[in-house]
Amino acid sequence: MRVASNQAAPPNQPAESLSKDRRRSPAARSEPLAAERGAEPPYLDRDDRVALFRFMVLHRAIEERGVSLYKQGKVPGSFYDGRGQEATCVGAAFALGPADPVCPLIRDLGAHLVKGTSPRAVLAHYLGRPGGVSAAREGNVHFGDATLGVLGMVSMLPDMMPVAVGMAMAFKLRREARCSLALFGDGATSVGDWHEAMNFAAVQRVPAIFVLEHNGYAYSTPSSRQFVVDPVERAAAYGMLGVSVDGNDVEAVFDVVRQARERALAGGGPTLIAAHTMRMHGHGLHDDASYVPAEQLAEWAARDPIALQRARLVALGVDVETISASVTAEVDQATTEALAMPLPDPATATTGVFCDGEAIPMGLGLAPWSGFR
Amino acid sequence: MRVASNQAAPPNQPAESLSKDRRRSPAARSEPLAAERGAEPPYLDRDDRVALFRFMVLHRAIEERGVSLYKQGKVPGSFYDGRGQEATCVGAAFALGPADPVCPLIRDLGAHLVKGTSPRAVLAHYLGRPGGVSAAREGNVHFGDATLGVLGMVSMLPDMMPVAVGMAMAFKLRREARCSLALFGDGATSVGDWHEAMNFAAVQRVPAIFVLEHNGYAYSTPSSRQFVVDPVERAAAYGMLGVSVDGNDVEAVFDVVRQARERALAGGGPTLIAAHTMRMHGHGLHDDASYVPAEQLAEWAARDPIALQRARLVALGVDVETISASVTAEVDQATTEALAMPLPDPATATTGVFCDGEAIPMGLGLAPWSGFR
Amino acid sequence: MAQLSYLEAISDALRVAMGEDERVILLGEDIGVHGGAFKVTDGLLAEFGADRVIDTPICEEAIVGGAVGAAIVGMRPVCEMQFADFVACAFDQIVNVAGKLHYRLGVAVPIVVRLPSGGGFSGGPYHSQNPEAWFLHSPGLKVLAPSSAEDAKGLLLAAIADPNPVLFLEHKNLYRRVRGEVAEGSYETPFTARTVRDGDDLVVIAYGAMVHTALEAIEQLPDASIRLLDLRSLAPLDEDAILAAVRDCSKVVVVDEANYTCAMGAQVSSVIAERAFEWLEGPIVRVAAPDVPIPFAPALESAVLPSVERIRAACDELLAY
Amino acid sequence: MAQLSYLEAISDALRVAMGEDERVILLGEDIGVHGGAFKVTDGLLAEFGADRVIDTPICEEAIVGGAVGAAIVGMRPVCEMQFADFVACAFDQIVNVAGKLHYRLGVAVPIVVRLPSGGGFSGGPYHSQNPEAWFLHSPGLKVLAPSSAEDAKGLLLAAIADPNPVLFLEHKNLYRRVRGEVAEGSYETPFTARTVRDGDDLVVIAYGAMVHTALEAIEQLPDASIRLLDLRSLAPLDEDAILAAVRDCSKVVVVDEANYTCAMGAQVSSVIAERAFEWLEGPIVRVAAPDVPIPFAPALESAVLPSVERIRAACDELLAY
Ligand SMILES: Cc1ncc(C[n+]2csc(CCOP(=O)(O)OP(=O)(O)O)c2C)c(N)n1
Ligand SMILES: Cc1ncc(C[n+]2csc(CCOP(=O)(O)OP(=O)(O)O)c2C)c(N)n1
Ligand SMILES: [Mg+2]
Ligand SMILES: [Mg+2]
Repeated sequence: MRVASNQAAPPNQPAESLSKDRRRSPAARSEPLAAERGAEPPYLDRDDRVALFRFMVLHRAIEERGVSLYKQGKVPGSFYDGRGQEATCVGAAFALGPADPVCPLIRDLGAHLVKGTSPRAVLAHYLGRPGGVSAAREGNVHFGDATLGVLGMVSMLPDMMPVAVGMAMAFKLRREARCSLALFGDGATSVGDWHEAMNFAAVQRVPAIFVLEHNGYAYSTPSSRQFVVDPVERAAAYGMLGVSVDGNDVEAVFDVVRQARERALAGGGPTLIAAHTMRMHGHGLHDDASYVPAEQLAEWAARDPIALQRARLVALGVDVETISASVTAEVDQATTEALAMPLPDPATATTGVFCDGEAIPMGLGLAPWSGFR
Repeated sequence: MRVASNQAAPPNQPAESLSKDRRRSPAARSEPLAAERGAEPPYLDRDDRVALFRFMVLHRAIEERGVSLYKQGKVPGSFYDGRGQEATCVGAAFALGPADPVCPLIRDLGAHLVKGTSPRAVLAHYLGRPGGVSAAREGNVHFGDATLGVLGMVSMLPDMMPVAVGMAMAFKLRREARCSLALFGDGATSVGDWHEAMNFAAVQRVPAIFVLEHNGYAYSTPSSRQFVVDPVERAAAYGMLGVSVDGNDVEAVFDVVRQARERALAGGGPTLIAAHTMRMHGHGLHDDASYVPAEQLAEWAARDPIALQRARLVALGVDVETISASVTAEVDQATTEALAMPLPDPATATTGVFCDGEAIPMGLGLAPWSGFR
Repeated sequence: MAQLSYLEAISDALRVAMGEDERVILLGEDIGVHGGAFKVTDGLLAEFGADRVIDTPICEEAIVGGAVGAAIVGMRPVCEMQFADFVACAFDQIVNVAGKLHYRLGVAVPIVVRLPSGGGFSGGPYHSQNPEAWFLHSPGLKVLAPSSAEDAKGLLLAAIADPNPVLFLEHKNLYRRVRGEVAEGSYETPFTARTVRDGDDLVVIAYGAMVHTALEAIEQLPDASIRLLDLRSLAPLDEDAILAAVRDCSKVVVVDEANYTCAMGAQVSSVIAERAFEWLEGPIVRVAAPDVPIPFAPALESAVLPSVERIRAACDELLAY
Repeated sequence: MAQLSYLEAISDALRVAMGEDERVILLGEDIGVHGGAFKVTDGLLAEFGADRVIDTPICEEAIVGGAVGAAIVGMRPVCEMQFADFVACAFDQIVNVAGKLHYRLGVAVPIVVRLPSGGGFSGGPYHSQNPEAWFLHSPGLKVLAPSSAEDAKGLLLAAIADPNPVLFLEHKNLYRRVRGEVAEGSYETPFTARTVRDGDDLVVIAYGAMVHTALEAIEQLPDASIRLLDLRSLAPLDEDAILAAVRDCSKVVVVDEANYTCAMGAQVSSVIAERAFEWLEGPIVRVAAPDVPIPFAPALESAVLPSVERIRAACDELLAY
């Protein structure tokens, strides 16, 4: 798949022709994979489709609870949510095997949930309780349960991309059938680390999946001031497949990630997937997002990812109300438990800067997709 | 020229189609500009063609002198040269106007010379004399005479790219008819700063020219381990024109840079030019470059940039021997003068960390091309 | 004179500088339409236009590198890091390009990099850092850290006028908490220390938000005559003022909000230990954050950040020495 | 036991670690076929294969970030920066990712970043830096700086075995200049200071190349009983050894090749000034490079780097105090 460098060509042949060839090779084209949608997606059984719905509902319900706890003054710091983007993180994580680590970003609570993080742990984390995921050292979306294969994000965007590449590199050299997945926003694509990670991943042909959550804004900055060309176009120029998908269609996202995973495990290298979606809230709770045109929000509201999946399930005769009610009950219960947890002991503030014992590698997470059963 | 972000499109339209359009727009294609070569290049008169030759010969002669001074133990530190790449830096700088700053890299002595840096100043710099360009604070290729519009490089690759973008941004916002030019190697294209600079330049549509000296190696690392696809292909994905050129043909390089400059000054934004060439020596004098296949060097030796231009001039009846002899005499004289310069006074070692007076902006350089007369 | 918050004083400095000097431009993420994450640049886009208030992509290296380029062709760029923490992403351009160009090649780099820094509001490990020591250890950079609204404006104006790269630490926890009389129009505050409160039993040396924490601590010790020195400028460091204070007081507490090891406080302490040893009548006591990332939960964060109690206890103990 | 150069000892440590532990991999620019800019990894590609000796593109952030990723899924990556100076380009991954993951999320990051550092051979501003203080000021990182071949090997082996991120400063100017008896096979040197030479009139505290410079200086003062303490490990810092030396000697010279402000020497001095004040019988004298980029020309460079003469003069003066 690698194109010979210009050194391999006669010196008077410009590289142009080589890269032209590259353009025509299948792996270099940027086009959507054929997404098998419709009533009977071949890879998703009825339970899977219900599970995708339930994870999205749970994602939203936990964040809504977080918002109300925040407004009650119970959540310290700031608060960010992923409203409107639930399908991307849930669909992507659902395609991962138990041993595939995921690096979520600020809008990706669903990925944590799919991997097995409990609502109680998430809420306890928001509330700054040591019983949460980060022992109260971290807040809002900066967390991840490594014992479940979730690597919590670092604020600096997109620092987890090189890290995901390194994980995938290790899998490749140990010949393990695993891949890593990193999620990130359109804004993150302008940062140097993004480029270094993409290029290094392509050169090393590692089993990594990059999911670009293209919601058209980086905080207040619209795409037009972030880049001229959709970043998915860069994939071909790195020598990897670039794919665009409707980020609000959880089954479509699942399917492109599933295919990217198959390709990765078969030695086909990394894939860049651009999931087009919309951030329906402000950047954080402090941001009223008045810079977003109301019509744009209205258009996207009509394409709500949860409503879309709900409609599919209703058509299949699933009792979606019962699912939603069970989510509410679960979140209520988790909230009660999280609020009951003790606050951190100030004496612990300085412990654990270094690891004293063995370095324990990341653990395995849940993999609820029926394809792994 | 900017493509609308996906926000401008109906939300259910994937960005793919937008970027497909982009692909077809002329500015996004990567193809060589029609290089007007042959006996009568329309933009270069006979004197210009002689000047291009002479600068290349001078570049090589100074570096050869540097090597022999180094071997005599007179040049401290390490020594790098640009043998085989003279056409790229000379041709590129020759297309610049007096007010266009250039940011050369380690193989680009010719760019300094075109801008007006004297051989004596260069040799004094190599020799660590305060009469050289950097007051003996810098060595080997890390220099540049800002009073002539040359910004000396920083080791960290390619740190001067964002800087060149910033210069161009200033020119644009002050509505000055100027552009900046940054040179860098193929290895530098893997660094985060490269990406940030390219993307920022495209978004801001600044009058900058990026010249990629594609010699197929980054130190010992061949292109195949640096990237999968020729980096010129990335230009389109940033939304700028990408052009490949024979980097050993000084007139061809001149011409693509001349066109890129016209485009930049006309508001057409930045251009990425990949000049294919070959590093004929090791990375530095300490490197025997045994990792480079001998046949490859032989092939490129047959396409020596100086020999190519010399043949053109001979066909035009130019007395090239006299030119070469005059260069030798000039370098001899410069060497004598440089060696006679005093060594630095240790008492000056700690002065000038900060600027005490007015910050003087970069100066104007020479612009020997007849097009500026 | 107007009563302005620390944040308003910074905005005012930017407005005054832009109004006076066409060469002043602003670069940063979300600083235009949105007016910046903290609203420091609010209104400046409308007033000065998109050519001079430039919303960038997320690319800290290119923001600083771009500013360097604009500066060396005659502009006076002021960059905003959205949080000081992100300056780690612009580190190379600051340290290796901006800081070294003048010494190496005589090229002046008049840029300012604004760093909303510091903790105290559950920002967690990535929104609470005090990165000044990294830059103090890097030659060719000036580093300022105002504690009052008046100094914030005057130091920022002086930073913009300075022909060198200046890192300007604006403490987020002072933005709205601190107010003061601020002169209208243009004025420059010198890069020297300021005696906040006089005294001769002991001197507390601090800067930024810690000046306020220290003041509170000192006020709880009315029986002692405690001087408070606000460094204001960390590079250049006003060693004369420090040494004079030690000569007068003989006992010193040095306070840092930053992590302990190799912090500004370590440098101040070492200068005193070398050059004012004879005047010392007790150990040079340091109060700083321990070497841990700043934790999120309020109970943990306040266990880590230097508090009124810790500073008071340090003074108390040293006074009794 | 074999006589190895400092450089050979480092190579040997890598070979031993790779031979013993399959998880050890190397990442860096030109470390494979070429064996590294300084030939430290020469022969390792042939011995261990391209899967474990990985030639990367030029991408310091991705090298360190990639190492972090590999580490947290069970590998033991050792990264090489081609020169320590380029670590500024990997700064964010080291400081914000590697250094903070364990505290924040309990994720151990067993990586080593090798930093060929220091000046003394006309490398100029970008090939002579000593960047350790930046990382000492950043929580969660260990920082080692051996001065002898024996310690270079033992500390590197210990660093690779350590479950935390370790920055390993190997001084380029010692690579071929220093040789010593080095045990074969595996051994680990503890992260503590080492008394190079005993004495009780004065203690010189140094690390890395400065240990040799200091030793030369001390040898020119045969009448005084001067102790030389080699820190070896800068983080963790062996404060007990420092305090014990001050207690025994009462006079201290702290030497740094790095730039003066906020250097390791500042920290050591501040620890002593706070915790060993009663034992001090004179100012804590520092010898360091001034706050300038390291210039290229030999006459300028040697005016800036701490020299035998400066250290000797500092000792002389302090002994007479
Ligand atoms: C390197 C870096 N610079 C600045 C920031 C501050 N910041 C946090 S989120 C954000 C916008 C991110 O936009 P995008 O990547 O599109 O993600 P989204 O919020 O849209 O999901 C910015 C600028 C950061 N996190 N990292
Ligand atoms: C950020 C950074 N990392 C490492 C180096 C060390 N280094 C100096 S030149 C070089 C290879 C450069 O290759 P390329 O960009 O292709 O330029 P060429 O030497 O071929 O002209 C390397 C790795 C550097 N200068 N900068
Ligand atoms: Mg976004
Ligand atoms: Mg090259």
